[in-house]
Amino acid sequence: MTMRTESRTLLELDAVRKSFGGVAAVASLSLGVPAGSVMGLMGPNGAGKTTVINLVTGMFPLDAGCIRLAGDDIQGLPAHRIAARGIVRTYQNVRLFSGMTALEQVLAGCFLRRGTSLFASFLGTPAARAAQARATEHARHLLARVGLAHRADVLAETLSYGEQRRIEIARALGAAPRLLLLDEPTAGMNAQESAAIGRLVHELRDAGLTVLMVEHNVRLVTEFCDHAAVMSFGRLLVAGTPAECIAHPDVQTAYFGHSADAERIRALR
Amino acid sequence: MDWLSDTWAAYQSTLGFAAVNAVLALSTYAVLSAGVLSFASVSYAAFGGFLGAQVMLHAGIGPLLALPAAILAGGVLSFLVALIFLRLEGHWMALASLALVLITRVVVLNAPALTGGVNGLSIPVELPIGVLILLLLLLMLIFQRLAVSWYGIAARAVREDPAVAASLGMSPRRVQMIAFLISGAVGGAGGVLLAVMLQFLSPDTYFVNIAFTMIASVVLGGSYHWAGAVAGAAVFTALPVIAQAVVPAMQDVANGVALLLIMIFLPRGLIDPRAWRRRRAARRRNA
Amino acid sequence: MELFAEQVLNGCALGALYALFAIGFGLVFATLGILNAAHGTYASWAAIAALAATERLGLPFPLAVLAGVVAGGLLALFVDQVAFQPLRARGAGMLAALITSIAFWIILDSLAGFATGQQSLSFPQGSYPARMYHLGTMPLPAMQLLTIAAMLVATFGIHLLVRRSRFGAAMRAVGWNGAAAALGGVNPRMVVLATAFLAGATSGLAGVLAGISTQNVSFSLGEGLLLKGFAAVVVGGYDDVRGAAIAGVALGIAEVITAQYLSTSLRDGITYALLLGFLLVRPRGLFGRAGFVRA
Amino acid sequence: MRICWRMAAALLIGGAAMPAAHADGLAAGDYRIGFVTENTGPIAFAGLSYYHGAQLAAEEITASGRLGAGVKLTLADKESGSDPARAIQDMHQFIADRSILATSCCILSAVAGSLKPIVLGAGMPLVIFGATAPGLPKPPVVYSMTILPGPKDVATAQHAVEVMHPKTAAYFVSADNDAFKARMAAGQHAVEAAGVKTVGVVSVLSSDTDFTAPATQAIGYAPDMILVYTTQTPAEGIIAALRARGYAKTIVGNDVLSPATVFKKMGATVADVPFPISFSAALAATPEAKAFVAAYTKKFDAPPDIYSAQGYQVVQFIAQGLHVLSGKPTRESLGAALAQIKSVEPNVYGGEPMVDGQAETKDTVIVAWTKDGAIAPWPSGK
Repeated sequence: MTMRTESRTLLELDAVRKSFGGVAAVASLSLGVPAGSVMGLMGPNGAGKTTVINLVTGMFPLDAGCIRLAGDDIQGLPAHRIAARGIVRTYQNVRLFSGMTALEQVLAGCFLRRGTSLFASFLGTPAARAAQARATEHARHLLARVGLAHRADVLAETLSYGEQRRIEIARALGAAPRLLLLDEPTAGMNAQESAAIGRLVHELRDAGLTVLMVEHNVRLVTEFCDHAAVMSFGRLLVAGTPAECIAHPDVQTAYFGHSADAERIRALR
Repeated sequence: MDWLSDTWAAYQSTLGFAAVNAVLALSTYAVLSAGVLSFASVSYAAFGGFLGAQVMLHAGIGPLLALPAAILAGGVLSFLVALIFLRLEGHWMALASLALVLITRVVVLNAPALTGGVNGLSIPVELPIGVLILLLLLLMLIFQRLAVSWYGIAARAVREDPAVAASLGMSPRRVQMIAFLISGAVGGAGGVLLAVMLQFLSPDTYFVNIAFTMIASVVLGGSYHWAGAVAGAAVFTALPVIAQAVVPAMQDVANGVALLLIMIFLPRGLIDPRAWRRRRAARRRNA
Repeated sequence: MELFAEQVLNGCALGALYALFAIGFGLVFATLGILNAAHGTYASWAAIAALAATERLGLPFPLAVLAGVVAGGLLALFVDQVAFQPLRARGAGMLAALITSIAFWIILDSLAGFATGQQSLSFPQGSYPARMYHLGTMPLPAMQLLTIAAMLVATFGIHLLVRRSRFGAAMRAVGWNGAAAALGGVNPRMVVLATAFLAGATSGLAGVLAGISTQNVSFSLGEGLLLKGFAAVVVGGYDDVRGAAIAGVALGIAEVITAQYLSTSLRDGITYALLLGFLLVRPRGLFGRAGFVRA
Repeated sequence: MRICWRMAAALLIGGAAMPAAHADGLAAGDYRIGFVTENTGPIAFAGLSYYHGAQLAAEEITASGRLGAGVKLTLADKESGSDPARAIQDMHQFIADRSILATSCCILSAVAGSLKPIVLGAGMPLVIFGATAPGLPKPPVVYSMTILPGPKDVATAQHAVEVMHPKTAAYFVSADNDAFKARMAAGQHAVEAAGVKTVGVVSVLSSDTDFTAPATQAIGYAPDMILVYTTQTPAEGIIAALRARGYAKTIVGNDVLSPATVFKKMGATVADVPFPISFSAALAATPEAKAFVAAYTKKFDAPPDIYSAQGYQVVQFIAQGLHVLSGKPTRESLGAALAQIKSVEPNVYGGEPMVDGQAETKDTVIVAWTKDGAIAPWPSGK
């Protein structure tokens, strides 16, 4: 794994806080995601990882703090504007649109880069038709990229779980994001499929995309990610390289209980 | 030949009402297809209908010329309604729109200058059924264009999952606002067409009954494709006529039972693109 | 002043009918997620059943009311099992249920018309308490007092049932999420059946009392209650019994006072405008809390 | 304009054909009247009565052979549920059915308003049985057998004032029914002209069911007399509520109180409330009326009411038109023949002149229910 040197931070969370009914899901979190890298966000269940993604994408308003994308404050913007700024996500439990084929799902993802106005598209002007054809072509290309070209016209909900996850990633890529947020992209996948996702993430990074992925699996984080951050009870425990993070004693405690237990687990390996 | 012309004469008005109900159902479908259950189409129809009627009566112009005025009236009203309603959550929006239907009748009763009040309004204007059908075909073409356009894609996404749609850069509010405007324009048109079909408007013309006709047409026909609204309106209009011919003594009961059976066995309606796709997928798997 | 007091009492009694009806309507909406257009027919049929019990079987007043209430509950149970259960089993949404409820509305209204010979019937004199009590010179009709008392008992009873009992907890759990309730050891099927029965019985009570005090037992009885009960649910909130009750009574008083001091033709207009205004200012009803927003 | 010319031509032809008519008589066969029923829906209680009256008349005429040997008069009925859209479809089906010579319809003015342009366009004779909106009849196509209640209300109000000598009066009116608003205005005008002060007007709506509050309001005005100008169900409810709250002075009703079902429902509560009546089974005086009451009671197991009488007269009127025609009559010739009728014969009213397509009755009989359910002239003992 090569460590890349980053000149700048693409996403920056500054003292972000969010509570639900008095329980702090995220408590004063500060974190930076370097541009052009893959960062893994780790932590036990309920640590607040998914909440971070929800906050960044504008699904919930912040209680306090600040979120910046490439230096611009994006907090308080509605979700669709944040998407337009280049932040797109996938979901922990796959959320595809019911009734749509695989291709239609990805085409819906291409909405932001449709290249024509809604009205022109309704009228079906030659330019709008051409743009729509391009978008469809692009959607096919994205499906092919996640290895599902042959599934384009199949109702997405009839596909396997792993295939649905890949459609969701293709849909997110349709929006041509700068920052891709993946919420447990390999959940429910076998080793082979997981590895394919890892390769895809690396390809995307190499093409200039920044990726923040929530991932439980310590092994996958070390394999896929350039950076890692570990959360526990809504706070940042540690950030750094994956190896640094995993070695950190607090992480050991958070993940495996008392460090003594962790020692024993390591010994068993 | 006589038989043919007699049948046509006997059932042309049924066809006409089916077409008008289809227009009204499309108005309800327009918002439903963007994830909003709203009965406000009744109010757009009332505004468009009464305004169109007044235009025809006073300016002495035909229904085709009154149509733009009704479309505009419905559109303006739907814009105002959307401004208020889009703040409400799903269930409450449905309830609020039903309340709006109830208010519509009160307003109609208390605005005699526009509506004729309790006396109602006689509109001695005719529109050939053929023209009505042509108008419906034009409207169907418009809905087909909408469905395949980027608006249609966004509306489907917003309907299925507004949060995901937003995270893909679609503004649910904007999409639903457009849906309301379409609903209002189509509803206004439907209102004036109904006025011409009835040739007489009373405060009860645009009330709860027609709200249920609209929603039942859409759901019966299938609320996931515009063709569902048209098919549903045809079936819903024809059902009472068939019931009357087959079991005159219990026609309302028969009508209700037919409706019940269709919905229980086809809860997603007569026209259901998802079911077709599923069947196709199943066939492919078996093949 | 006495006229005002009399009219407020009239409004309370009228509103108590709206409230009783609204409680049943709201229970179904909150727990089963169904906008039930057939709900008004439960009231009509309960009144018809109570009248039949009085006239055909010669039952005394309390038993006749009970017969009507049970009839309303059983009818609701039947409609639920025929019109809604198949849709629930298939996971179809609330839209399909709205249409099957419209179907049952058409069917039951039509049959009620046949049952009453398309007439508006009334309970025979002497079959219900018709005494007039007096507070000073102010008349207090027995039926009005009875109606208000019935509403209070039903409201508190159902409120306690929903908020304090195990069954109520199960009801709320089903309303929140049917699947989750099943995991928690609640039998959703039983909860659905019991809720349907309870809702039908409450609205049935409203129907019987309305049929007696307005001297109108016909298929049109339910429709009037449906529209006003619906309004009460919107103002009061569908997930809280107390809200629906308070809103129903307030609606009754507002109607009567508007008619007395302003204008009858504006009466419904003012009621519904209040309703819409209320929705905008407080879109979750009197006791409603901020809803759970699905991300 | 074209339609008018066609009508005029038809009228001429009809007129010319008429003398020959008596000689030949109608060809044997089935003569059908399209009857748009309102046997379900909000006003079915009246709709059924109209329909029963018409049914009886058709059967009697067929059985009597009055129109000639082998001439059958039958009703083809289609239900509308008082819904204009359904009524329009029914009417188009009747018009398309060549065996149908004339039609009858409508209690609600909105339905009549929708059907009128259709029958005018098709030249299909239409006899309205219940709608009261002014200006509906338009010979030679549209006729009305509805007995308009306005003049009778005025006579009743005047009579009540003469008998009871009230100083003040209050009124109930159906605010969403223009016919009743006009009737109240006429009644109030007559009462005020007799020197009685108006102390209050209470409006109710046709769909209202609770009348305790309006009754409280009216009693609050402390009137010597209360006049009720509303549709049937509200009128019943208002009178019951007024009496229940202890109002013991004069209440004046209107013709909606006349059906026997009203007394059956209300009992002694409605006793001694005067109302005008155009037809009453109890007061049937002429042989025609007595025969009608007897036959109706036998067939339907209940006495006829004002609605049955109007339904009965619809078919009698159409038969009267057919009677002067010969051979195979057309809709146009029937319409023209109906236009010639100056007085409906036979009738159950003791006289029913036709004026510009509108049936009228001569006398106003003012009656009230007695405590034991009979209809007797009011005030009793005079």
